[in-house]
Amino acid sequence: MKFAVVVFPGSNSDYDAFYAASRVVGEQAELVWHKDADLKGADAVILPGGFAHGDYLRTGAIARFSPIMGAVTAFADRGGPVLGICNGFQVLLEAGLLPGAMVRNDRIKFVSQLVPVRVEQTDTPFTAACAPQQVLQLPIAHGEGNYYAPPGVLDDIEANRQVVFRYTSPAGEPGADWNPNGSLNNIAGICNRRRNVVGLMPHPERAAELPLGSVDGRVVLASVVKALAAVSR
Amino acid sequence: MKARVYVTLKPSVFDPQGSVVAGALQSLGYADVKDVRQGKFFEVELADADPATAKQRVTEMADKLLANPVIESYRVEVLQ
Amino acid sequence: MKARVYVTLKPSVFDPQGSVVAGALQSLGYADVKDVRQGKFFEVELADADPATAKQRVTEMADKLLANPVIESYRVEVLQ
Amino acid sequence: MTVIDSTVLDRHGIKPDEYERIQQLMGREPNLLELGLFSVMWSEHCSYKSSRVHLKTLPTTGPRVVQGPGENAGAVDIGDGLCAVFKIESHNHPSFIEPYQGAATGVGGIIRDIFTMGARPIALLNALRFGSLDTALARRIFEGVVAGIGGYGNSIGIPTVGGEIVFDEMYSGNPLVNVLCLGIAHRSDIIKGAAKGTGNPVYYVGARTGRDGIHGATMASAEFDETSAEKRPAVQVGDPFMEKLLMEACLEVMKTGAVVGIQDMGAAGFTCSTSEMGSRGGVGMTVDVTHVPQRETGMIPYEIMLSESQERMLLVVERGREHEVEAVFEKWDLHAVQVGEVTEGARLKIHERGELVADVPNRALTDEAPVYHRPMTEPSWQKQVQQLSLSDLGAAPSAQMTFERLLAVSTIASKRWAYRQFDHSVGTNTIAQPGASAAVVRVKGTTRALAISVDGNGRFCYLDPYQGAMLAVAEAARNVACAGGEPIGATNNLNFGNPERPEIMWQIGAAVRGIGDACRALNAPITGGNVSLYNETEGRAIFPTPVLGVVGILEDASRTVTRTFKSDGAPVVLLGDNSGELGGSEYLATMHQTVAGRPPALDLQREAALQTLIVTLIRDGLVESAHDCSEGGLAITLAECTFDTGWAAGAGAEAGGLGVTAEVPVLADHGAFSTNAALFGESASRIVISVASRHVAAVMAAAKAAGVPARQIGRVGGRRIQLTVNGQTAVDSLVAHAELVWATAIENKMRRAPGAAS
Ligand SMILES: Nc1ncnc2c1ncn2[C@@H]1O[C@H](COP(=O)(O)OP(=O)(O)O)[C@@H](O)[C@H]1O
Ligand SMILES: [Mg+2]
Repeated sequence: MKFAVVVFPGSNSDYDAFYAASRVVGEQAELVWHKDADLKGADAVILPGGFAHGDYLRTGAIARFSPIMGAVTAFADRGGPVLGICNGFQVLLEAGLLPGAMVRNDRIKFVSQLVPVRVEQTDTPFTAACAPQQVLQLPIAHGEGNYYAPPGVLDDIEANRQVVFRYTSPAGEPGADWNPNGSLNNIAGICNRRRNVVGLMPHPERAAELPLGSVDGRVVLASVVKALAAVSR
Repeated sequence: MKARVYVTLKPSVFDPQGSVVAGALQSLGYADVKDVRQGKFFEVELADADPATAKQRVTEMADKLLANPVIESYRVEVLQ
Repeated sequence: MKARVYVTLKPSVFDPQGSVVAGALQSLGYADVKDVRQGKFFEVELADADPATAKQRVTEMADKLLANPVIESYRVEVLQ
Repeated sequence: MTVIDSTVLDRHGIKPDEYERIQQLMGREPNLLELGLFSVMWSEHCSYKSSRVHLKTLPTTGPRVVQGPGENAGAVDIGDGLCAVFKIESHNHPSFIEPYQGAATGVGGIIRDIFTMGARPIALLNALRFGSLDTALARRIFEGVVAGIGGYGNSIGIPTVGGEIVFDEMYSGNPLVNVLCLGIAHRSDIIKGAAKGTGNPVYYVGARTGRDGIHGATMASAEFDETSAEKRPAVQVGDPFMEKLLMEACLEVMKTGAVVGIQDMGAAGFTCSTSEMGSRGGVGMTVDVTHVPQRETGMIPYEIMLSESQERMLLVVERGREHEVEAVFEKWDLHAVQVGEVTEGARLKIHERGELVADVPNRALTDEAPVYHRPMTEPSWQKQVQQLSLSDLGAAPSAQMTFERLLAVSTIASKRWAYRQFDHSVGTNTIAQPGASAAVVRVKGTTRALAISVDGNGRFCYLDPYQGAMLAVAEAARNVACAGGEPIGATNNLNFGNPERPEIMWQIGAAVRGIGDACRALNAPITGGNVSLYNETEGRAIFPTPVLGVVGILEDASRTVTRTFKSDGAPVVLLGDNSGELGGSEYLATMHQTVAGRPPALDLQREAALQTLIVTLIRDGLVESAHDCSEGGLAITLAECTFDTGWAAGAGAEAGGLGVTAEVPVLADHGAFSTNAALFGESASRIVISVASRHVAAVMAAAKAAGVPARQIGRVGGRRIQLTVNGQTAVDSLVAHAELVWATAIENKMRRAPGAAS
C-alpha cells in the first residue's frame, strides 16, 4: 500500500511520518506538497505534526485552505483512511472533517512528554490492529491539545463511539492527573462518524522504534495496512 | 480604511490564558480581580472601500478565517 | 465593574502573526488587504470599585503584567 | 552632512585611536554610513578584538576536523561521508531586555549558522544562567527564556535535547542564554560563506528589513547602565515560521549546485554578510539597498545596512542559473531578490538608487579590525577567595539534612519544569533526551550516534579561571563519555565581564589557556565558538563563565547507557578517587553561604584515562549505567542514579526507581567535615557505574590496566538510598521521597511566579 504524507509550510513531522511509514512499517510512502491537487494514488493519507503556517492565527486555521485539502476531503468522502497527527489533527478540526476544536493547554505551557493513551475503539483503520483497551505509551508535544466540543456535540461523539484514544494512567484508568492538557473527557483522539478519518494529539510515528523509547506507536500505522488488506481481500 | 475584528472565546469555553492571568494578578496583590478573559483582535487595513463595503468584507473574513465558530465569537468595527 | 485592556505591539515592532494572516487573506482572494496587525485584549472583572479607581488599578495591572512595555503599548477602557 | 565629532564617535562606540585607523584604511574621512559599518564590524561582538589573540592559542585541528573556527560553524567527520556541523552562540543581553524574544532569536540565529553550512539541524542544547528563583525578576526571566527557547525550537521542529541550568545571584542582572545547534551534512555538500566569481548575482531572501536591532551589535558589546533603557526598541521579534521556510528552501536550493556561497544575516546584518563574504572570497561586492525588501517606509541606507532584522540570508548564485534558485524560493513562497553582484577588486560598494553612498575596502571591515593585547592583572582578591578554612564554618550540618537540602537546590534539582516545554522527540533521532548525562541523537542511515553535552561552572572559574575552565571541558567530555561517546570536537562560549578591566582580561586569558590545555589532553579540538563580553550590570561582573559544548561519537548507537540503575543487586562501582574536595562546592554555597577555596584538582592524564576507560566499557557492553559526579558530589550522583529519568508522565513519586546501598569511601581527613566532604565534595574525574555481577571482574581488570582507581562501593536494590560513611549511616531516604523533592523543587518555586502575559 502507499501512504501520502502532506507537507504544509511549517509541517515539522512530515519526514518523521514518512520515515516511519516507509522505513519502519515498510510500505510505500510519498511526501505530497500542499499546493498539489492530487494525492498521487495513495491508499491512506497522513496530515503530519508541526506548525503549519506557524500556527499563527489558530492551529490548522490557514492550512485547511491549501489546495491539497480539496483532494483530502474528497478522499475522505470516498471512505479513504485519513490520519491527522497533532497539527494534522488540528487541521482536520478546522477543516470540519472532524468535530470540535482545540484550545490552549489548560496549564498554558507547551508539554513534551511520554503519556499513556488507551485505545477506545478498534474499528477504525488506524486502530484495527490494536487490542481493545490497549494502553500505548506515546509522546505528546503540543501547546494546544485541549480538545473542546460544545456539550451536545460532545455527547454525540461519545454516543457514537467516536472517541478513539483517551489519556489514562499506565494501567488504563482515566483521571485528571493523567490528562496533560485539560482535554474534555480526557480525549486524545477521535474519528468521524464514518470512522475513516482519525485525529490524535500524540505522535505514534515518534514511538515506532526501540531506541526512541517506545514502539507502541507502530501499531497505528500497521493498523491501516491491516485494514486495507482486509478490504482488498 | 481600517477595521478591527475582536475575537473572544465563547463563554462556555474555558479560557486557560485568562485564568492564568487572573491568578497572577491575584498573587500580585489584586485580590479584587474576579475574572479575566483574554481575547485577540486584528486590525485590518483595506485599500479604499466605503465603510459599509468594508464592514461587509471584513465580516466575511472573520467568518471564513479569523474566528473559529465552534469556540469563538467576533465583532467587527470599522474605524474610519 | 469591568474593564478592558487592549495590548498592541508598538508600531516599530515586527508582527509576524499579522503578516502571515494578511498573506492568508490575500491568497483567499482579499487582494485589497494591505496590512494586518494582531493584538490582544483582556477583559478584567473587578469587585466593586468606582470607575476612576477601576481605571487606575487596571492601568497599574497593565503596566505591571498585562503588557510588555519593551515591545507593547496598551489602552485601558472602563466598561460600566 | 553630519560632522564626525567625538559625540558621534562615542555613540558608535569607536575610540579615537580606532577612528585614526579607520581614516588610514579609508585614505579619507568616512561618511556617516561608512562609520556605521565600521562601528558594527569593529564591535567586540563581530571583531573579537579583545579575545582574538587568546583564541588563537586554542587547539583547532584533529584527524576528524573538516572545518575549524572561522566559518559560520565548525564541522567534524563522523564517517560514511557525513559531518557533524555545530556551534554555540549566546544571546545574553537581549534575553535580559526581553527574555522571550531574546532567547527565541538566539535560537533562530544559531540554527541559521548551521543550515547556512549546508547541514540539516537535528539537535539544540542550551546552557542557561539566572539569578535566584527566590526573586521575582529571576523567575520572570527564567519563565520567558524557557518559553522563548521552546517557542522557536518547537515550531521549527528541531528538538531541544539537552542542556544545563544554573542559578546564582551573580547572574541576577545579567542572565546567560547560550544555545548550541548541531546538524548533519554530507561532507561534499558543505557550503562556505565566501563570495566568488565576478559578475555572479547576489541575492537577498527572507524576512523584510525593518528598523529593528539597529545598533544591536554594538549594544551587545556595551555594558548595561540606565541608558540601555533607551535602546530598548532595539528588540527583535523572532519568526520561526519564516525561518522554517528559509531553512527548507535553502537546503533545497543548495542541492541545485547553483549556490556559490551563502551566509545568514545575524549580528551586523547586511553589513556583516556582504563584507565577510567578500573578504573570505577575496572579491568585492556591489549592492543597491533600494532593492532590499523593506518592512517600513523611509528607511535610509544607514538603517538598511545596520538593521538586525531576523530570518534573512544572503546568497551568491552562479550567473545564468538564477531561475533555478528563484524557482525553489518561489515554491516556498519566499521571494529571492537580486540586490547586487560580485565584483573584482576587494571593495564593498553600497548604492542607493544607483548612486554610490559608501565605498569601503572589505578587509578593512573584517580582517583589518583592531586586535588588542589588553592588559591583564590577577585580581587583588583572587588569592584571598581561594583560602578556605573549614574550622571557620561553624558546626557541620547533618548529612541527612544536607542531602535533602541539596536535592532541592535549583541548580541540582530536576530541570523538567523547563525541558517539558521543549519538544525533544521531533525528528525521531533522540535516544537520550533531557534528563540524561548527555544528549544522544542517532545519525539516520548509519549505526552511529552522537552524544552532546554542554557544561560550565562559573563558581569554579571565579575561584580559579584556569582550573575552572579545564574542569568545564572535563565535565562536558566526561558526560559525553558516560553515554559512550568518544569526544571528537568541541565548541565554547566565553561569557565574561568588561575586557577593558585588566582583572576580567586576566580571567579570559586564564580560562582560554585552561580550555586549550584540557581540549588537547582530551582530544576534543575546538571547531568554533562565541565570545560574549561586557556581561556586567552597574559595574558588577558575572562569574567568569566559559561554557563548553563537547560532541562525541558512538559507533554503535545501541550500546549507549543512561545514568539510571537497571537491575536489582547489581554492584555499584566508583571509578576515580573520592578525595572530598569542598572548594567552590554547592555544599559550601548552600549550607555555609560560602564561595571559597580552590576548585577541585584535575589531572588531565588521569581524566583522559578515565574517559577512555568508560567509553571502552560501554562499547564492550560491560556496564548497565554510568553517571558522572558533579554538583552535589557522590551522594547526589548516587541519588540521581535511582531516579527514573524517563520522560513519561507521572514518572516520579509513584514510579520510584531501584534504590542503592553504599559505603562512601573517605580518602581525606577534614575533621568534623569529613563525612560531608566525602558525600558532597565535588572532586573531578569520578564516575559511578553499575555493573552486572558477572562483569565486575572484567571491569575491575580493565580499570586496573588503565590505571584508573576503581572500587565497589555498594549495590543497587531496595527502595531506599542508604549511604554509610565509616560504617555509620549518613543518609537514609526513600527513593520516592528523594525523587519527589528533587523533581518538584523548581516547579514549586515557579508556582510563585506571576505568569508572564502570553
Ligand atoms: N536548559 C536545558 N535544556 C534542556 N535540558 C536540560 C536543560 N537543563 C538541564 N537539562 C537536562 O537535565 C539534565 C541534568 O542537568 P545537569 O544537572 O547539568 O546534569 P549533569 O550533572 O549530568 O551534567 C541534563 O543532562 C539535561 O539533559
Ligand atoms: Mg552539569
